[in-house]
Amino acid sequence: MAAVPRLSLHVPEPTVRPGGRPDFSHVGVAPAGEARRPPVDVDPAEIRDLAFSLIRVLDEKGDAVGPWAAALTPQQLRQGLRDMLLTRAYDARMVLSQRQGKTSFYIQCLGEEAIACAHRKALEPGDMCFPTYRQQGLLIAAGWPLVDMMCSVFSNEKDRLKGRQLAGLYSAKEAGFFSVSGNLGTQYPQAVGWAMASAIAGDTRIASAWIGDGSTAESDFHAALVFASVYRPPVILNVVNNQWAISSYQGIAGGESTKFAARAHGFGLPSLRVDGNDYLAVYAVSCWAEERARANLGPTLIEWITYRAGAHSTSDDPSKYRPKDEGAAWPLGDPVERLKLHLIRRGEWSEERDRQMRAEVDAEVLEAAREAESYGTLHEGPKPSSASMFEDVYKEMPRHLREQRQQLGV
Amino acid sequence: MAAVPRLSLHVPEPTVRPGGRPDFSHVGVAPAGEARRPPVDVDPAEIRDLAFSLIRVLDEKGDAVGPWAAALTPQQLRQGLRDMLLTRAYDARMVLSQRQGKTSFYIQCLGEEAIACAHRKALEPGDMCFPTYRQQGLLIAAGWPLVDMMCSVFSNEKDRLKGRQLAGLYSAKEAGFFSVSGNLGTQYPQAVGWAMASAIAGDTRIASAWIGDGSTAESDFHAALVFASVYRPPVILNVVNNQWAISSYQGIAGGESTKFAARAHGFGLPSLRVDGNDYLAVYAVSCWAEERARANLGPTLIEWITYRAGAHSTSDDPSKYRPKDEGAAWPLGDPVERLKLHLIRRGEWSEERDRQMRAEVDAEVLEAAREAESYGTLHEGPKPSSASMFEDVYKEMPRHLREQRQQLGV
Amino acid sequence: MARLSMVEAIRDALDCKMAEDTRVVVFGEDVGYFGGVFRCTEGLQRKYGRSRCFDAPINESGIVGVAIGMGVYGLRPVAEIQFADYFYPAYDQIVSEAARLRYRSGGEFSAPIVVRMPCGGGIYGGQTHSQSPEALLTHVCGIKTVIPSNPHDAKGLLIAAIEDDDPVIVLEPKRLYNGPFSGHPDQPSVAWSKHPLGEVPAGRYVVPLGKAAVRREGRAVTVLCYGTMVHVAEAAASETGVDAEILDLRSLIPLDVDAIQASVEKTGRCVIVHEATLTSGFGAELAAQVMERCFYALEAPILRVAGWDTPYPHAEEWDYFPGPERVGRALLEALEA
Amino acid sequence: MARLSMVEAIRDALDCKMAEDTRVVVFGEDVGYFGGVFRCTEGLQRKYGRSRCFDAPINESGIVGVAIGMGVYGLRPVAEIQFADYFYPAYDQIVSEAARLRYRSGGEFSAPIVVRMPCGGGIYGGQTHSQSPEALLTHVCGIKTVIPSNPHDAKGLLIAAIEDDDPVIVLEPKRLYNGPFSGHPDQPSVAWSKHPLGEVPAGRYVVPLGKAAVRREGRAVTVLCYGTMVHVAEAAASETGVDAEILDLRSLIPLDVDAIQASVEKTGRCVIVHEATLTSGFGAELAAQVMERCFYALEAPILRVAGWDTPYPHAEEWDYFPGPERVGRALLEALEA
Ligand SMILES: Cc1ncc(C[n+]2csc(CCOP(=O)(O)OP(=O)(O)O)c2C)c(N)n1
Ligand SMILES: Cc1ncc(C[n+]2csc(CCOP(=O)(O)OP(=O)(O)O)c2C)c(N)n1
Ligand SMILES: [Mg+2]
Ligand SMILES: [Mg+2]
Repeated sequence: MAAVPRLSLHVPEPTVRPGGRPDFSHVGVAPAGEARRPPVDVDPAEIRDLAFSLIRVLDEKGDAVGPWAAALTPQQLRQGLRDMLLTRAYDARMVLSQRQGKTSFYIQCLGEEAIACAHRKALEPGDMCFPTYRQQGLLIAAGWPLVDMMCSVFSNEKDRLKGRQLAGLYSAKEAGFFSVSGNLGTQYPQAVGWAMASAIAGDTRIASAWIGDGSTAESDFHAALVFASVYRPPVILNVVNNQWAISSYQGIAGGESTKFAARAHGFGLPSLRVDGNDYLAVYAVSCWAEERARANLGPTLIEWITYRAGAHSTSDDPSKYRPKDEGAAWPLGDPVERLKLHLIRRGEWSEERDRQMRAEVDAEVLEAAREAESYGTLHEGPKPSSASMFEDVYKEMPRHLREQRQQLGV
Repeated sequence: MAAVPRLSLHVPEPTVRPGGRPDFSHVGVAPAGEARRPPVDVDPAEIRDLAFSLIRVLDEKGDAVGPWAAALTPQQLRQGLRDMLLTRAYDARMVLSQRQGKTSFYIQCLGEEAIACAHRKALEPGDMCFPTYRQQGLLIAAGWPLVDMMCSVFSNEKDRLKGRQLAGLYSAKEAGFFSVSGNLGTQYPQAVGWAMASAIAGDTRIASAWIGDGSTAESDFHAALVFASVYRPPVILNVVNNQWAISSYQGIAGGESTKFAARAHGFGLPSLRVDGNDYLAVYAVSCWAEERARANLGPTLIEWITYRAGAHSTSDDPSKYRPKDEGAAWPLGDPVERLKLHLIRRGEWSEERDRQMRAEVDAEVLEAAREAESYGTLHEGPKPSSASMFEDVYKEMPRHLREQRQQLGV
Repeated sequence: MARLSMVEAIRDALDCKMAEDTRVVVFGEDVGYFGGVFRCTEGLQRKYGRSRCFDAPINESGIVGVAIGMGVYGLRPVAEIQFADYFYPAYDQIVSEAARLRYRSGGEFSAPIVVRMPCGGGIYGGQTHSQSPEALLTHVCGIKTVIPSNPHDAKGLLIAAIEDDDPVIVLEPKRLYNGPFSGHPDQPSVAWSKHPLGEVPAGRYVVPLGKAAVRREGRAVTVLCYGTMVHVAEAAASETGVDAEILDLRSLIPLDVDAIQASVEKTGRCVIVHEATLTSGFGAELAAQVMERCFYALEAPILRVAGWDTPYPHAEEWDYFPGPERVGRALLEALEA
Repeated sequence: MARLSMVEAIRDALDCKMAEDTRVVVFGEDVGYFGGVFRCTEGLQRKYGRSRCFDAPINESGIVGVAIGMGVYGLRPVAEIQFADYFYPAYDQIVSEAARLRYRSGGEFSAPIVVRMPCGGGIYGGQTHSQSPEALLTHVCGIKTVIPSNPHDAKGLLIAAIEDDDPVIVLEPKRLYNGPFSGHPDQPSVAWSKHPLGEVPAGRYVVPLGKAAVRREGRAVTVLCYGTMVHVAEAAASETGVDAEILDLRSLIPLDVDAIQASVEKTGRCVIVHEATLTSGFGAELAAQVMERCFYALEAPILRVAGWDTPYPHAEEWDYFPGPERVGRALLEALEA
């Protein structure tokens, strides 16, 4: 027998680390308008290619092109721009608040605003999103009050979550926003279960599930896909590929070998890979998946390609593991700037109006922050009562918790 | 807005239930010899079609045809036949022993013998299999002593597992057979980890992981595929699709929407779908995957198509959930009969020699059973000592277990 | 009144709730067409249709995860885990999700789910068909855990669990499915039809969560137990002639501390029995609470009789099982001390 | 001797074992290039190469599952779970596999793995960055569980864990990573460089598994504690002036029952402190064992001070945390009884 060569372990590494030159050739940026738009009742086996292409609507010049160019009114587009700007301003303020010690922690979605903001517009009241901590855009685009969100970030006396949660783990049933878990991936099968329930009940409401690229590695991602493929409930399975999971690049979750969108193929589910920094593409593809779900045609998996432009969280320093200028090299641009360009190109926007809108959203955020701070921040002012700590463990407080509350003397 | 139709839940059902006419059209039986044989260093993206076809070598007439027809010597083929017959005779005896109360439980692999028996021949000494409870053929084809296996089935005084395990949960390190777990799927990431270790150590040994169609639904299947796709260790990922998981047909694991082999595509891994009742196909494909692994080309997933011809276990009565005659309609035949036909067709076998071999293996099993029974059976004769119950929880017995052993007075 | 086996009583509870409440859906591995490997859901799919009783893929995390989603939607899912030994893959969904959802959402969302799982040994099931993981559940705030010892309670507790707005885990001692079990494997098995607690009222009734039952009154020593061990303790008491008071806890969380305290204060002695492994078992919590609440009434150390701290072995089952002999010895020891 | 933080001591232990034993490999989420979110593995990838220290996909079950496979192969994997709060997905691999493998294979296979996980609160981490799941580990036979309270022990226990042939879970109280913590969040934080137990010998040494340490001698009451609570108990003793004997258990399984018994027999009183939720916590097991072993020496009920039976809240952290005030009250109560 010939001498057998020694084995060695393959450990994926990003093409570049701090000090190196950013490289995003693996993103495979296709020209806008190129990817086809199949009918919603297409056989999933027919569109496997769409997991490897990239659906884009907005081209370099800011024109909306190709079959996915959606018929959004100028008013809708301006609202979209405003939602994204508001999300960004809100994030900036909360990051600042964390630095000022008004909360312990914060997670922004800088650079990823288009995905949640545009997706939300494709849903109906009563639909339920099962988001991650980076989908605050869903709430903001739904018009949810900033003050309410901030009260939760500050864990103050008006925090509906009674101070129990870290910043960003909102819960807003009325807005179709399921309580965010700190545990990655768990919400994915829950969303599938919610959608199954809607189907069992003969309802018309659909679910939308959210997960990050890194978290697709979690086993619950598989659990969700198995149940989704077996029972075909009305659920949209969103994967937000922002290239990073804290310090691990997408290759550590399996993104080196293939595209995350392709995960759906092993389950016979249709899957689309989409430019997540393109408000129009996000809206159009979300509507397509929504229509499928609503028509009882079953789940759709969507990989949204984007870039986490900021740190993972306020506890993180990305300069330790990726080049500082990597964001500038990101080939899909900034979702806010791209939508702005489109509006200007359509003659529906101007630098002047843009400045005005930015000033407006800043003022709105500032005012909300002032109000929310008046209800307290993490270490100052009014807080949730200590006694409330014992509530909601169960619907009725059982005896042992009443005893413990008494022991604490509250 | 148009009235939205009400949703409904899709619940997969097999095409037939007791009383109905068996239907296996979904198996997609392709003619033998049709599927192509790519080079082992093929780009996985090039062979996605092989997850949807069916690699077969033995045709209806018993001829070995096509690019996967392996160069097995008549001697090897006769040995293969003998391994399968021995496995079948062993199983039959153990089922009988269970009925006689010599053990509490047994799981046979009737109809699936070719997979484990032929696969084993593609491995080298030192390689490690991480089997399920239905891969006794791996041990038998490795020439492992039947008496040792039986002692474990009978939980007697010579049981190396000291009476601790249910029948079928063997462990035989020397035979490259990892301790079988009663928990489904857990061994899959372990096999990947073992293979990673071999790569880290610069070794040449490879791992072979086993799972059933129903168990691919388990989350650990995903965990294994994620790690396999990221680190590309030398592991063969076997999925034995015997159509059933106790009473649930493969559709309940997601097999209605696509083929299990396609699960690999979401991970960028090569995948083959193979006639598991065709000894020659199993051997050829196992060798292909083994060669890839050994050459550090990484994992291969193989879906073996077969049929669980017997009950799930001695505790099961399949007539409750599938037609009694379903097995007779199984389109891929009986692996033993097919190999026998091939040998006869090659002029290397005869009915007479076949009868003789069957008598021989029956005698071998009987003799082994007599010996094993002389060391005790579950309720009669010598047994493992009660004191041994406290051993092996830890390498050294800690004080609290010594105290408990004393309390038991042993 | 009808005499039912525990399997029939469980099925009856599901049937009763499915009939009166369309929100109740039942699923799990082999639960649909086949009716479950222990037959607890037999006939339900035929009666209520495939979308209310169906087979689930073999993914326990998924089973509990989708149940949570269904509960959030507003249904009342009853999921079966085929054996308690296989619930670990679902542990994260139970602990991090079902148990915490109401709390973390400030009461906005909740998961009114029931997870049924056969538990316990005595059936030669080996280490993966015999476990009693209750202590891994009782440490988790936000869920309730119950365990019946007879058909009457099995039905009443299951109905109470389905109606409860919090997640409830129902552990079903599989050794009791078809009849009570004294812990003497060599004695002929008895059917529930011969036992008074095999009498199961028709229709809806509940055994409230959090209420223990005195199975045998006595003055010499209190035995705290649940599930199969209730019958073993009864056998031990009658075989030793010790005047034991036997409390069947039925519900572990919430726990009936009043009943426990009342009994131990009366007897001054306490023996705790469970089948799960000893260390950090639920018996430890019971011992700690008895100590805290009844310290000055205690005349002897509290004794624990439990499974040894080893995996549940196959052939050595009866050396492992805390049978009437070991329990009887503890009763006598408690009296001597 | 060098003064190291607990993070540095842990890194030093890994470095020391990786240098002397090529079988040792280290991995986990963000563990490779970046060096871990708590920096415990910083520099190891650069020093030992990518195949001995690397990032893992975010799949805790996979992390432990592949570690088991590596251990079976013959390596000595040290896996990091980023927060103990995230170990539940790996629970099945730990409980059903790592813990049972040696037993079920009759000693033929074993999984000599180490799983490190930061645990405990006091850092405003909210319910998913604050948990102390030790009781969910101590109930599982076949694994060992240790928890250091200082850099010296952190290094010595981790080396002992890596050298141990059984699976060992190392819980690392993250509140202690950079300095001891008395439980007074308003007092300025102290660095380990100011603490005698910040002295960490260079090179290999072990703190044996199963040996407690007396952190403070006393005659009035025994305090059983571990991890962060050791420092809280010290603060409580000095603030109340109670002559408490403080035992730092260090290793929960195996447990140093001799040290416990000797101390409680001396003092006649016992207070147990842990940060985990009370019910079915490891304190219950300690209480039960003290009761069983020292019943006739006990002059007062054993008291438990623990986290309340709620998820770990964010803003109410200091109401939740069993700080020196609550511990101090228990010390006084134990004396009064
Ligand atoms: C079960 C679990 N494991 C680990 C973590 C720690 N953690 C929090 S965020 C994160 C990275 C997630 O990355 P990704 O899914 O890509 O989402 P992104 O942060 O990029 O939006 C990790 C590892 C966790 N919260 N839960
Ligand atoms: C974690 C876990 N869940 C459930 C079971 C119960 N169980 C044992 S075998 C089986 C069916 C497995 O089917 P499959 O994977 O197709 O293998 P086959 O029996 O057909 O070989 C089930 C559900 C188990 N052993 N472990
Ligand atoms: Mg990410
Ligand atoms: Mg099967």
